[in-house]
Amino acid sequence: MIYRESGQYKTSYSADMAVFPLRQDRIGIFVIIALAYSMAFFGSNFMLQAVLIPFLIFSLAAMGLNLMVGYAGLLSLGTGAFMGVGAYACYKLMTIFPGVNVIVWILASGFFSAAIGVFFGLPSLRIKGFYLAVATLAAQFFLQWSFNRIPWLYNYNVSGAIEAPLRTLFGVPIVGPTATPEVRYVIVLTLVIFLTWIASNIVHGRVGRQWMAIRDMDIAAELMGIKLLQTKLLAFAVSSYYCGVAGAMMVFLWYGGAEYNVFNINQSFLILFMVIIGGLGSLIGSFLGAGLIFMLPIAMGIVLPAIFGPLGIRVGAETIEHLRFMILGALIIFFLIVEPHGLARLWQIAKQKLRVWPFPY
Amino acid sequence: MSFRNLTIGAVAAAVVASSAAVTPVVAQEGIYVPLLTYRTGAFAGSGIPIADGMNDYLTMLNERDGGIGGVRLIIEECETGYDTTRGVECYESVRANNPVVINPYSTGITLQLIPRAAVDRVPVLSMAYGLSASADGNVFPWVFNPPATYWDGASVFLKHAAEVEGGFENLRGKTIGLLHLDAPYGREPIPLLEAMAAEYGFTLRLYPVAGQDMQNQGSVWLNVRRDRPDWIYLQGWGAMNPTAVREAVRTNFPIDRLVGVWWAGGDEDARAGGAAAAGYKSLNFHGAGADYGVIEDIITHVHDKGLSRFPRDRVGDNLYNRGIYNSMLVAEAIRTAQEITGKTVVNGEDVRRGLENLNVTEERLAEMGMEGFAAPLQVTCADHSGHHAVHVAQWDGERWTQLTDWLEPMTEQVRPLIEEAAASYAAGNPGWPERSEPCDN
Amino acid sequence: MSANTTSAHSFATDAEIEKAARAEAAGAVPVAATDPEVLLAVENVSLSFGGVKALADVSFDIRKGEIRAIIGPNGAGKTSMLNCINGFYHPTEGRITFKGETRRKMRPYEAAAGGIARTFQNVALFKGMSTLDNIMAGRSLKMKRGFFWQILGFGPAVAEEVEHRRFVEDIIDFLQIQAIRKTPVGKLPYGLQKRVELGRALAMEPELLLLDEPMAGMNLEEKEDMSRFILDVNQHFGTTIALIEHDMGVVMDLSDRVVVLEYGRKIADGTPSVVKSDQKVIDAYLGVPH
Amino acid sequence: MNALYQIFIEPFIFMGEAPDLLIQTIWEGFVSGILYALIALGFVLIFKASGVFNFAQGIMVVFAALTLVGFYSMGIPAIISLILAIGVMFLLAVTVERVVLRPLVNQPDIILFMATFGITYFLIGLGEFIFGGEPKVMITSQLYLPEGRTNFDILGGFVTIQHIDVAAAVIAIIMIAVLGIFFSKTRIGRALRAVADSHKAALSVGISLNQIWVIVWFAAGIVALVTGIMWGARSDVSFALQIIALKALPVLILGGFTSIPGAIVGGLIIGIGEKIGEFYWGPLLGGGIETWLAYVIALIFLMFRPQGLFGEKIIERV
Repeated sequence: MIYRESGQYKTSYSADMAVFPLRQDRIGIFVIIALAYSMAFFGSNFMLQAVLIPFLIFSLAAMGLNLMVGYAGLLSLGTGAFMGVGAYACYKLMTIFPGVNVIVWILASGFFSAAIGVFFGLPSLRIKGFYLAVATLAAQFFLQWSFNRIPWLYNYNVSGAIEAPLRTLFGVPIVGPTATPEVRYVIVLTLVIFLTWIASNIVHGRVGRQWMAIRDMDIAAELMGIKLLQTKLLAFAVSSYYCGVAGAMMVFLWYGGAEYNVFNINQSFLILFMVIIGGLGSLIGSFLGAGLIFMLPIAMGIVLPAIFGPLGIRVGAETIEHLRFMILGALIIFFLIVEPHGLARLWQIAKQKLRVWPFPY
Repeated sequence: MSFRNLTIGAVAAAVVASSAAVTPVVAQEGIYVPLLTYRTGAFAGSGIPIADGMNDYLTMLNERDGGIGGVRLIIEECETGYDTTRGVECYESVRANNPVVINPYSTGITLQLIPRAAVDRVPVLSMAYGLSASADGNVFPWVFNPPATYWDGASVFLKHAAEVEGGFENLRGKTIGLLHLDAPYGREPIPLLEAMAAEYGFTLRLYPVAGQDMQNQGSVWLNVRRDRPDWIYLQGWGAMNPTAVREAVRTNFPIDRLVGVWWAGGDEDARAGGAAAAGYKSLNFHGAGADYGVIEDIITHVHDKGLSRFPRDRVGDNLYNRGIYNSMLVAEAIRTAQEITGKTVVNGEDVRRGLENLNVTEERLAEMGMEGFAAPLQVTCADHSGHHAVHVAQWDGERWTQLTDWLEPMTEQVRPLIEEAAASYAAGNPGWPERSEPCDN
Repeated sequence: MSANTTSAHSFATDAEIEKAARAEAAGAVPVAATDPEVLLAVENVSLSFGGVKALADVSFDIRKGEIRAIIGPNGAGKTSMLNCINGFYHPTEGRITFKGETRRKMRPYEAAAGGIARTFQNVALFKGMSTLDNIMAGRSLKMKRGFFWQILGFGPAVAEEVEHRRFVEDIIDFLQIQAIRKTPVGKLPYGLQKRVELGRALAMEPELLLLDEPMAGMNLEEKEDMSRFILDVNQHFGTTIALIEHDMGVVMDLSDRVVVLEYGRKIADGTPSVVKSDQKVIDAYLGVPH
Repeated sequence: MNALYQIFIEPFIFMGEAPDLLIQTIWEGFVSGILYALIALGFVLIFKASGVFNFAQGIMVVFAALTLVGFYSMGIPAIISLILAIGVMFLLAVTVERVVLRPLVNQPDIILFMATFGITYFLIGLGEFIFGGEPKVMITSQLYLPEGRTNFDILGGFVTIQHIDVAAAVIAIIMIAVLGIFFSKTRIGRALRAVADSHKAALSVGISLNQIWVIVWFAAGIVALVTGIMWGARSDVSFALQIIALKALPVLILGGFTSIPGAIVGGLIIGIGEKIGEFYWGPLLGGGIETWLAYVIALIFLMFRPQGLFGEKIIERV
């Protein structure tokens, strides 16, 4: 009943092109953001550190990959590595120029991964589909190797790992062991909201249309004067930028340190799955997918023993791990078959039903 | 459409479940001892016996003595898959139930937790692994790595090599290879070996093996064939060790000159080489085999009650005993903490003090049915490792047997390097907290 | 067939007459590429894939403002011809002159920028996008604001968006597809898809519009509508049109001049009336063995 | 200058100095190349007939081997376990066809590709769930496969050749020959080729796609099983192998997705190339370049010949 658009007339094209044409949607999004920020005060440390911060960071990475796979139709298996580039770039920047605020560097590190992304995107003019996927595997393995074998990247630490040194904003520690989850959460949240807003501007504008055009029918797009290479490389760049920033945030605002195999191929797959399950070509889907896939093991770790424990069946940590893999695989197939547009589509359907309620059609 | 509704249902359920799940379980009355283990992935081969060993000893304490000081232990495993990322996630999830001590069981994870331990006030017990420099208690008050560090281990290996060669002077001009997992764990001994190479004039060759190529060491061993090293020190883990032993046999490398760090001493590791692997050596700081009082207790109180998941016939495997030894340290630390504080339900800060005053004497070992199983061990505020003696064990084709007697590490060389490294670590992390914790001894 | 023809007559008669007049004036002989009246000239173009010869030494021209039909039996190389014209294929021999400038190799981008738009034999719309977005995509070349304006949610890029939206809405009105503005084109019936595709081409404000079988698989009414749109485009926007069509009736009514291909060769060129009575053409269509 | 020397001169000098090592290296590369080729073969079989790019092939290898060893460890005789394992691969083929391929028929290739990711993860979970995560030892002798090794003392050094590797090579050759005959001579084989050329045509002459799919996936499953045995005999059976199995992808890029000889040649190029590269040039980069060399070779290759060694040029139509 509340969710009605009747009586809301769009009197200008700009109003019609708005991301949230419905007043209810606009209100809704504001409520969500407000709630999100309030979590900083109500959420337990565990909630913030082990659930919300990673969820947001994964959402950002998934969004980045989605721009490429979902919008531009370029399949990439190198997400993990591009995140790594962001992380290591940020590490170098903040250790070389400790004076500059770390948030600047986190945002700047994305440009490095963007550059690398463009480089590995160059073949995308000649090749498509799985060929490109294999090309991105080259990026994955080569970069992962570099993180490990180029000691300059981790300042010659014996351990080969990068640790987050202490950094502050207005005197409050935001990076490093002493930074509290609350502070880091607020920063992550703000950055993610900001970048999401930008992403939505991109995909709703000319660039987004061009990406979808080459995704749906590249030949037609080319004959309409869309330059394929530029457009694809732009997709690579933007996507890698988002992944890079996500990587930098992951290391410095979540883990507090990392070694090269944090950015391994499984990371790439996991994020790809978030995109698939969340919904190809949907920003909100990136969040939903990240939520589902990241929560899954946590949920199972607590739900399954609760169910089977009483029955005397002991559910070991490894069993949960195995089940997680099986469920993940099953979910992917399930979604590809039942709803290729993923959770996002379900979300829309739900909204649609609500819109026309009580009429069932 | 119905299919679609089904989907909506399924997804809704999943989401609800997950959101419900994220409220941490509240620890009930007891001492919460989380174990970060790995029973999956390429390292499961090494991880499973250790996990079971740790579990079984603590369970035995619960079953036999009703816990420690009358307080039951709450044991919870978290699967890390030896993956640093997942390890940190595990740490986050267990931290909510205020654990008294963390056993990361991965040097990579340990390195991530070192900066946090002090902040979260949870001691990290990296038993004979982790950051060697963390043996400096003045810089790392919250991190412990008894009974010996990797640098001690490497020095003992050199001692042994020198002994066989007939004195350190004979090491001059020799080539010594370090075949290591290309991860923080594998790289740990490099600085010490380099220092030693400079001092004793042998050439050090590094043979890194990337995690994903652990079972594909062909090229590495071709390099070994090219360089013809006189000794190889194996700092491997998981599937890397059996493969290494197998390849050594293949390439006709003199097997008794392949010496593994204590983590390369799994029964399965050696068995993989077949009969030809007899003679393979590995460092060790506890006994192998099942004929110890403590293990009899475990069998009666855990296996016989069907509380263990470890195959009965493999009890006494080297890494299973390793797990027992680790749990023994945990238990002793808790017990000491109880003595110091007078509390029965101790917390992380108490156990930190417990670890710092750890003193396992011969008598105590005898009480625990561990005489001959382990050597006495003591930890101090300044020295969180103790740099205790270890011995070289040899694989006779069937089981591990103690080859040498207990060899003291070359502490006089190792210790300065440790303090140096600790200092540089602190320097490398601006804002590294000064030790504020008081010392009880 | 015949039914179509007559019916096409019934609505296009008046157009018919003046066309014929124009055609007379023009004469049916190809003129040199330098003639300012000539928008596009194809000279001795040959195209072959490996052994297969798709086009062999084809020459013809398209004059400003005319409707030029390319006909011929299946596999005569009509589509290949269009592909050459907008730079998707590169002729192995010969040259193509567009607006006075000659180039052997041309990127599709240059063709589009030069003002050549195109629809496809089997619809090549962006299936995942709405009608609106499809046509908006046609404006890509006209939208000049850079990426960094795009990422802002306000300012010139948005203003530009609105301005082009206006233009697109006009096209939508012109093609009478207001109702399906926001529907994903994948869901539309074939006839409408063809219409949207035309709209997308028009959005490029082309000087030369290439239509590849715009009426294939349409029913009578749809054909009539489409024919009307084509004529309107030609007359109101003064767009030059080259179309491939199988429906002879339509071709005869719409086009000023017709070029006939068979097995990649040009066998006839001239006004519909001339071509219709050409023996080679009749043979080609009745399939006389040679 | 010195760098150039190290890159272009030194390795070759060393090759000359220690020919036994060179031969050994090539042999190592040859053997791993054979294994890559076998995995690639599985890809090709499936891609030819169903147009599906089966990412799960690598996992099927491990899964098959794990099933075999798993059954044996349950006390079932080796040969029976082998038969059971084949049975499991058949079940897998049927299930995949029913659960994944049939509902997804006519979907874009990329969707099917991603679906095989799902299969991959599901199989990993299932395999470890049933048989446990720890690496297992392949039952080589029980399957009457040769063990041990022979040292040839030649060229002032020696070359070690493991009997199992020789066996692997032989079996691989036999299997390829069998497949070749199967494709060209048998009715089903021809049907498969028909399907590969055009699904519609195949349907029109009354070939059931579903059956064909089951058959090819089953065939790929058997190839996987054989590969798994060979591989497991060289190093333990565990899902750690999956990363190495991914190397079959660059092999495909070189060989083309539809060409069996392509898979073989590609496999050997990648196998030998990466071993030589690692051994002679790896040290210049600090070693470990094996992990990516194959992919980079493929990437460079793509720039010049996107359709692969044996694929023919693709003409785009509108």
